[in-house]
Amino acid sequence: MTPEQTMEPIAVETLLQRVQKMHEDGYRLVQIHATTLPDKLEITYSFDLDLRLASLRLHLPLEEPRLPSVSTIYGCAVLYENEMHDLFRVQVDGMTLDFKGNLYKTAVKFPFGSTKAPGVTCAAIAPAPTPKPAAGAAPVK
Amino acid sequence: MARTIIPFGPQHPVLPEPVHLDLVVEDEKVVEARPSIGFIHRGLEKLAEKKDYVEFVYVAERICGICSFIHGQSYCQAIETIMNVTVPPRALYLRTVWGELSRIHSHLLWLGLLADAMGFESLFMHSWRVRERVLNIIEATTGGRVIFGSCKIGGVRRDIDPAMITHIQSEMKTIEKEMREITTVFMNDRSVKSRLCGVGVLTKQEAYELGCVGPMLRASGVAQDMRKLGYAAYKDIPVEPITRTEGDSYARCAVRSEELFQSVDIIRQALERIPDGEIAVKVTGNPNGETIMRTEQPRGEVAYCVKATGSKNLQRFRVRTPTFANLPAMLKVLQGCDLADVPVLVLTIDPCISCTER
Amino acid sequence: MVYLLAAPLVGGLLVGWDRRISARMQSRQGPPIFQPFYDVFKLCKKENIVVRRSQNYYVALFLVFVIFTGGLFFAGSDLLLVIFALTLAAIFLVLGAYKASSPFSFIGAERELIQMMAYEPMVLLTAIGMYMVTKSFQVGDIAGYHGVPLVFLLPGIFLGFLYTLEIKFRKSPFDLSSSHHAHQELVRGLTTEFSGRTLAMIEIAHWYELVFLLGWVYLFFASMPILGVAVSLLVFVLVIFVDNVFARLKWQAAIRSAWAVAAVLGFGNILILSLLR
Amino acid sequence: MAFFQMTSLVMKWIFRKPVTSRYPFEPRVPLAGSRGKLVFTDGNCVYCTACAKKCPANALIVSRDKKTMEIDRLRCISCGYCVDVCPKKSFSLGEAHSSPVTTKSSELQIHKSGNEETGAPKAAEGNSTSAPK
Repeated sequence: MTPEQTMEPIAVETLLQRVQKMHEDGYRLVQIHATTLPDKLEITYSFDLDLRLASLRLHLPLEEPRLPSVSTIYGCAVLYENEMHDLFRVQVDGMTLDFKGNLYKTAVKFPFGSTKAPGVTCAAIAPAPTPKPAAGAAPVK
Repeated sequence: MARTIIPFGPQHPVLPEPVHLDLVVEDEKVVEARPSIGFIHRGLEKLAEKKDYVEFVYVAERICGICSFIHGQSYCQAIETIMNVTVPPRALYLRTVWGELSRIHSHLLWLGLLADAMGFESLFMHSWRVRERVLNIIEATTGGRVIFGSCKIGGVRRDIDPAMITHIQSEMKTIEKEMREITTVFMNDRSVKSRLCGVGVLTKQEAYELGCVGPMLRASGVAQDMRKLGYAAYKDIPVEPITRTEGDSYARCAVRSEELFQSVDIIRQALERIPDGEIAVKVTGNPNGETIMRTEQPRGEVAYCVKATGSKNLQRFRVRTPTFANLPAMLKVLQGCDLADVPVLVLTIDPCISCTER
Repeated sequence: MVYLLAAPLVGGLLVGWDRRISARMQSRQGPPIFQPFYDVFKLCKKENIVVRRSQNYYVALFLVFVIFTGGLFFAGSDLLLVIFALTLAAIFLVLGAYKASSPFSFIGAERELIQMMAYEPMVLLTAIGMYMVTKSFQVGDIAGYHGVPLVFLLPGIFLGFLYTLEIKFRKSPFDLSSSHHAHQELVRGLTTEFSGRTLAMIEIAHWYELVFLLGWVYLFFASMPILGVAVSLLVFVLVIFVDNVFARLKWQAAIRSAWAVAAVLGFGNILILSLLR
Repeated sequence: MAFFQMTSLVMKWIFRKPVTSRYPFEPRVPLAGSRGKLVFTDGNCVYCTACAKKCPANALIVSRDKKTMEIDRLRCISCGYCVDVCPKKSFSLGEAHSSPVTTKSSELQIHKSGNEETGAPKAAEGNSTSAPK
């Protein structure tokens, strides 16, 4: 249905390099998103060139996830990076426009974030993390 | 005049939805626009962990009140891709018809709002009068005026009978004629042109770099349209992206005006060639896998990243809406514009803030 | 004085018709004819929220001076004095808006000043044109003038005056300082910060202004009274029509076009008139 | 002239019948097939709670023991999913929409078994505990 969709695992260290390469090849940044897995955080960068979707994927630890910002390469990345910070507690270093956690006004700080991270009171108020897929089913039944 | 900060929003009569801009103005020239969004973050992505994947179609549709159908469609397509469901062709055609109807109603809504933003009240009313005809078709065929609720995983929930098809075809003629009257004014009237031409210019390079999508990108000369991916019935009905090269507000208005007629054409072709048969297949089991589904909304490309792990709840449901991608461009064009141009510029990206914040 | 009592009634009814006709042009039903009166009564009952108390004082002065302007005009006194009183009234409204110290009304006030600059030359040229024909600045004399209606000698001035009417009525191409339906980047510009009874006073002042300005249109046809009244009403419909076929202009375009009109139509007319004499 | 492009449209409509209606006096007639107010017919219902489990908006509260069905009108999104899933076809969607209310207290309607519809207003607290049993 969808033509080529590639997904390539990369390491955090090579991120900037790879994104720079994408930029030089003329790719457009489609989106950046994060997913909380049971043991790690999964970050996906998707790029598009002539309807071909190429994604880069890297993994971060759940505790104090840190990323270099790609906003110097793709200016529009700031919104995605701020979003990742606000919802997943990912510390993104060197954003060209840092909302400092004020992009989204959520009732719960870092709703998708790990509660394992030290500090901040959110550990007390945040809902249980969602590593177990079964957790979501609980309220229904 | 010294620098003044004009608060623009979150509740402002020009803005259809809450977004806040601090406009730093110097003698009616905007020097800088500082945005803050997030007033209506509803946590719909988080909700995916609570609702099972079948009933989540209704939540996905409610991400946006205007492009609702295409949200539902994209979500269904994503799940269908993961689960390898083959949707019956009739359902694909029906989805195309409804998708294009929602494009027409969204673009007419936008044209009206644009007219209102430049103080052209009667044009606004007339645009919405024509939109009402489209909404009536939508209500008669799906039961809802803006939230269609007619898409489901594996197909569609309602069929359109032959009598209705004839009715839509004749209505389309009237709608096309009335739309022509309105778009002529948008395209030719001098007072409208004086508000749109040369306002908020984005070059091809800038638009691409800033990650614009949809009419925004096409108005700057990049022929990009996700319908070319060939989902739904677009594999049988080819779509040529409508582009302009000026990259200003007028070009964006022109792209959307022409897309209205393109959509009418697509609907007509789809209704002529609609195959008979089932409208849905039964879907059993739970999805397991991951996909990024992209479709073309009235506002541009939407990206659905869906990841499922074999349970009935999705592990991650992420939507990148077109407005989210267009926001950086909006901030860019706001710099150095006149205060009077701000409403027009905010509207030319066709902002849908509720979508953006989900 | 008939004017003082009848003007708000006539003005309010005209505004009611305005909303009705506009609505029909926009394929809508529109509100009842008496809606402007209902609005004003409702406003009077509302709580009056003010930023500074002195802004109400300026608005009251605005109303008083608008009434005074109309009074002078219909009493047949000096046209120049009428123009000065009108300007003074407008200045009070601007001062009131400045006083409110909200960025919206502040910029609205600035735009209002620009608009005044835009229409003032044409208004003065109108008075001069009328003087050149009738040899008098007295409204009474102009109204009692028995030659050919002024409009035949002053066609340019008449058209130019219609242009200023669009600005004075705050209708579509020129509703930049304060639009009728608060759908503007400045919310409602000049009048954003006025509420309750104060806003009602502004509305009433507009009714007085409306009648007074249409009275001035009548002056162009003073020697043919029935035609004069008919044309005044026609002008009113024309203004509504223009309101419905134009987008709002920016202030640069507004002042440029208004001065161009004043220079070409107004000044040109006077020049030709003086050459003919 | 490129000005006055709107003239023909405006002039045409000034003599036509307006398309809007005098709303509160002439209510809108919904089109056939419109998804309006959810109607519950009590006859066959076995209180299996399938509808409540599936409801995307958690607008239905069914009690298997007490044999009650509550519909939270303000939560119901008229999607018709319950109509699809009900094994006994106890639900249908009316064409007219539920009428506007001014208070939240009247939003819950209780249908008890035995075909008596009490419709008694229930306190709004019921909202927070809307998760079905």
